[in-house]
Amino acid sequence: MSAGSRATYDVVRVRKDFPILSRRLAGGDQLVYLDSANTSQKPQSVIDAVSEHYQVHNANVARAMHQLGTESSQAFEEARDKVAAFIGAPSRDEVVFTRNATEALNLVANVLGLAQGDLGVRAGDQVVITAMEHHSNIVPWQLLCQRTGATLRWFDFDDDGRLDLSQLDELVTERTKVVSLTWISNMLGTVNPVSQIARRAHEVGALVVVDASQAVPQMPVDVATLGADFVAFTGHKMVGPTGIGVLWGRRELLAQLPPFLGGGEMIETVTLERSTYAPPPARFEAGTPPIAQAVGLGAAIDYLSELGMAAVAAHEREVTAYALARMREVSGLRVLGPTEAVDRGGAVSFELAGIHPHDVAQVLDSRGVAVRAGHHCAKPAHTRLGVQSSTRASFYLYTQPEEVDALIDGLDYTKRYFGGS
Amino acid sequence: MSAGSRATYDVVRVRKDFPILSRRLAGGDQLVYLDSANTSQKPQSVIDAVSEHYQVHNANVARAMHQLGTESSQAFEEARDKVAAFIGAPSRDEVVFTRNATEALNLVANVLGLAQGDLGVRAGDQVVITAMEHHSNIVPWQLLCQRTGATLRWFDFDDDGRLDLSQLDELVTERTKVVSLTWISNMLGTVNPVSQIARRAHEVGALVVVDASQAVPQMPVDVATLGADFVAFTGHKMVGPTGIGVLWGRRELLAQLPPFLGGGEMIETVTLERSTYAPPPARFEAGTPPIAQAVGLGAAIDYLSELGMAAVAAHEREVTAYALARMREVSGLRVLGPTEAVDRGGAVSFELAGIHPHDVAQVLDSRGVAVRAGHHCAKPAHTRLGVQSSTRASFYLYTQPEEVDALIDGLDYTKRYFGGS
Amino acid sequence: MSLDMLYQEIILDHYKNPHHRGLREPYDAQVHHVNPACGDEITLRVHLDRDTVADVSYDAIGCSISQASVSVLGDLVIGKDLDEAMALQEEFLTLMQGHGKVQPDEDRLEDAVAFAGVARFPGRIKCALLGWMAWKDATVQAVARRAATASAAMEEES
Amino acid sequence: MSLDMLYQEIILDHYKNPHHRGLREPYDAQVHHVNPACGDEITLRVHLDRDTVADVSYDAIGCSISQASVSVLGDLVIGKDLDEAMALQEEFLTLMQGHGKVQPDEDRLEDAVAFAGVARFPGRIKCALLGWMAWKDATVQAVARRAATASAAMEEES
Ligand SMILES: Cc1ncc(COP(=O)(O)O)c(C=O)c1O
Ligand SMILES: Cc1ncc(COP(=O)(O)O)c(C=O)c1O
Repeated sequence: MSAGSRATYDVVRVRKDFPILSRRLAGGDQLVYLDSANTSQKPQSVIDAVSEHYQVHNANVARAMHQLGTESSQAFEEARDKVAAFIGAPSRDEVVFTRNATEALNLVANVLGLAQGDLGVRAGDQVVITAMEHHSNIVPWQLLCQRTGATLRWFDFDDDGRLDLSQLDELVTERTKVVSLTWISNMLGTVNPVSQIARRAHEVGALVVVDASQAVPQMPVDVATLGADFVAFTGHKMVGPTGIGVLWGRRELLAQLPPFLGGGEMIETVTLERSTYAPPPARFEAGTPPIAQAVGLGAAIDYLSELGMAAVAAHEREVTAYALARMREVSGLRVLGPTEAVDRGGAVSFELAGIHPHDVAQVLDSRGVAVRAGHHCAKPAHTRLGVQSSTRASFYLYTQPEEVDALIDGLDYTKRYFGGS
Repeated sequence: MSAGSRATYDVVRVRKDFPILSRRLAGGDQLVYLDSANTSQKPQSVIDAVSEHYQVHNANVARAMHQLGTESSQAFEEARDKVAAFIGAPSRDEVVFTRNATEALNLVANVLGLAQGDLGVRAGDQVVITAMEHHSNIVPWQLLCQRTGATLRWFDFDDDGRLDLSQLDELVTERTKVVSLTWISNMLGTVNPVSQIARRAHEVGALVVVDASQAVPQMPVDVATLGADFVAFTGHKMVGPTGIGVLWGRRELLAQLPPFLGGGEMIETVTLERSTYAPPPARFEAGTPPIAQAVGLGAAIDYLSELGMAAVAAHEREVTAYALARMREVSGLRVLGPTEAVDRGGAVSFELAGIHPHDVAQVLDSRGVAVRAGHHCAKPAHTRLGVQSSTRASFYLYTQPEEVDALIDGLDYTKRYFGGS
Repeated sequence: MSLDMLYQEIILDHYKNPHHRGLREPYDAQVHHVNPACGDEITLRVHLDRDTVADVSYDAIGCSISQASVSVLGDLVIGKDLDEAMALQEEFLTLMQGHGKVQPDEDRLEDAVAFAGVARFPGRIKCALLGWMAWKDATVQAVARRAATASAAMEEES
Repeated sequence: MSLDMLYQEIILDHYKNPHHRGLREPYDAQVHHVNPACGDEITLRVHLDRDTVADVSYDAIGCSISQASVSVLGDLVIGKDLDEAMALQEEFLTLMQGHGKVQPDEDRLEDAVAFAGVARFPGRIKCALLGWMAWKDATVQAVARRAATASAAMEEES
């Protein structure tokens, strides 16, 4: 982190924007929220944007022609502009609002299964994922394969949580129709070399889907140069509301794909015999969209943009490096994933010898330290590492080093609590 | 409306709960919001419930074991309890949260298309809808029929907007697999005899899906006695947030149906080779759900319950009767749908001779009166009546007779505006 | 915003007495466009004579704005050079998407300047553009078809 | 809420020295249950001898609460009459779902009363119930299987 950006990034000031961070828990403990990879906290500006929308502008979009309807539609479409600009989308029409990242990934898998012609996934085709995917980037492809007769294959990863790229040419072949992978693992923290994999995929004519659920919140993203054809992410992990996610897709691909869900907004004309469909993004947004949530996501993007994503990424790197260093001091602690803050996001999963993650999390919680215990929706990654579950601490733009200290103190206490009796 | 309930229903007091209703529009006009069938306004208590959730309790659900996670999960599941109680669901596990009614209807159509065995819709089967459906209850069934080779059929309706039940035995036959119909039409306002149609459907072994998007907001609902197998509705039309809808389904049916979307939360266990799925409702709720929106919907249900749905329905009937009476005074105005407030909801669509609905709505809007112009996502119903589009005024629990007067004055002005030059 | 800013006298005149209405022969391309928000529809034909827009004819259902707009379009482009007509379409599009901040050139757009106020009513911009987008679509198709016929003819000759 | 309310001494003892662990023969039914939230797993076998719970054996991975809970379960139901064991399962379920407001009967639930505090930690209730739900499932299957065998035998005789 350069001295320049350090000077401008003031985490103490940032924390004041998040009302929940000053909350006292049972017993008067100060909240130490280290579960941001699960969901992020929300700044007051996002909360206010949602409230204000309901209080002043609320109306349905697109179909309402009155003043409130116009205001609401503008606010909703402005949010689409903000998302497009934030991720460097060449066109606003490439931004589809969904419920969450999960729906975005299912949307792609479904329409590829339904597509006629070259884009369609069919029996004999192959879909390639990785062993470190979130369930939301595994199950949709399993369902697609079951429904079409395609075959699912996957990249393995090594003990440090790095993808085994020696398999690249052998896994991604002429038979590959889709390669779908996470940019940053929510369990291991690994940042994957998306562009390199995308290059190979495109060589063999496969489409590339990127699960950017952990990436878009943490670092500057430019979909135009990433090499992906589709990118999915979710509002609630990037200081935005729940109930909204995004699918970005290349315009010419979206234009060729059939609809996913049917209903209001996604049609051109409807008769009882047959319907025709609107162009993207409307084609993929059936029914009343998450309007107030889009407005909230727009406010979240404003917030992130004001901090600057480069500064957010630098802060994340710095906190993660500090946490990894301090974790090395804890005997019996084994980090699952890269142990250095290089090509690494701000989620650190670990084992504590002889103590089940539930019990670790419970003892930490009794001290106000909120972490996650379990498989973090990445059971295959745990299986690969031979562990049944783990504890995960994850950091974000409001995390301070003192909170990492509280975690380490809590881990020491946990060992005493279970070891001592 | 009985004198008793009139005494307890104080619309002036109710209006104070909705901040937007005191808003001034361009030119200083008072807002006259007659577009509630499109989306309803929100009381402060709902807006506050959402804000407070983000400010104090925000965390992901189910998978978080810390204090915030516990609070958030409890708030989310309490919302499910509230929905179940509000609609008389025999079990909370029958309540599935979706993005909106549209997704709920698509969910049913999709899983019936995917189901093995008796429940599955296959080539040669028939699906029956009505000619007055919202596009969201037409297109999902068209897509299902295209994908499976089943055939779509529909009930016609008469010039008064009443379903032609003489077709019942001929339309709903042994070949019928699903009957899906709206309870209250969002365009015509007709209340359909759901139980009678459901009885016939069940005689022939068909499933019954009810689109209750306009019904649940307007009247007491008891799914246990309705006769339906699935019921869909949407939060934003019942003073709740956008971004959330509900699918209710009979427990034994949901338990037999395959998943719709795949991902986090809906699984039991995942390996890269195969996954098994959680029981309902989780099986149908992939990914991070609309948490804050569920909390908001719970607050909306509290609000409606406090008013009492019988009182809400009585108020709706009274305002609609008054509006229909006053509309009869307007020469050149033709109501599309039942002209008496009998078996009728609070949406009144109409034509004004020689003036296009866009122009009617525009002139009304210039006076602060917000109505909808177009086909209201019910193009086939317009086609059936030989009109290309219409103007719709729709009322809700905060509508006062004075607002109907403002509408009528606005219509007179509209005629002068376009007729006078 | 006042209603009269939207419903200029010129617009109401065209609405009440639309020009060029009714589908006519001959034509090189016909399109059908719909405004999905409201269901307004137009069927529009374009006939080209070399590089000149020889005729535009249409059948449409819609509001005052969409009806008047296609009437004005006909007045403006019929008889014009193809490039010039396309340029006018561009100008009209820019005007509509200008949030009311674009100053229209009355010498070029003629009666179409009356639509300047529509740009301030976002709900109505699609109404004003319905006919113009249909015209552009039909014209592009007509030009493409002519090119295809020409190259087929050349191949036959060779 | 204090940690010690959750981690009662009895619970930690059972966790460190679990009873009845390891899968044993003979058995009438075996089930595999998973807590999807965390991935904790149990394989559990039930052996019935007429109307008595003759044995409960298991193999499980999980946290202190889930491990201790199945250990306590074994102590409580092995050797008991089937109906009585089922009633105890009901009582334990009621205790867990009682939001900490149910007063457990120590004479009946014995060591299982130590789990009363778990009911106040909603995130851990599923941990405490994992083994008990597996046991109920296995027992119901064992009874059903016995009934099926009996009726098959009767058919053969008749
Ligand atoms: C009768 C009816 N069905 C379905 C819908 C769809 O609701 P949503 O857009 O919230 O999915 C609506 C409202 O638009 C409706 O009025
Ligand atoms: C890498 C990754 N992919 C997908 C998801 C799914 O996001 P959501 O639950 O919002 O759909 C998550 C978060 O849970 C994630 O971390």
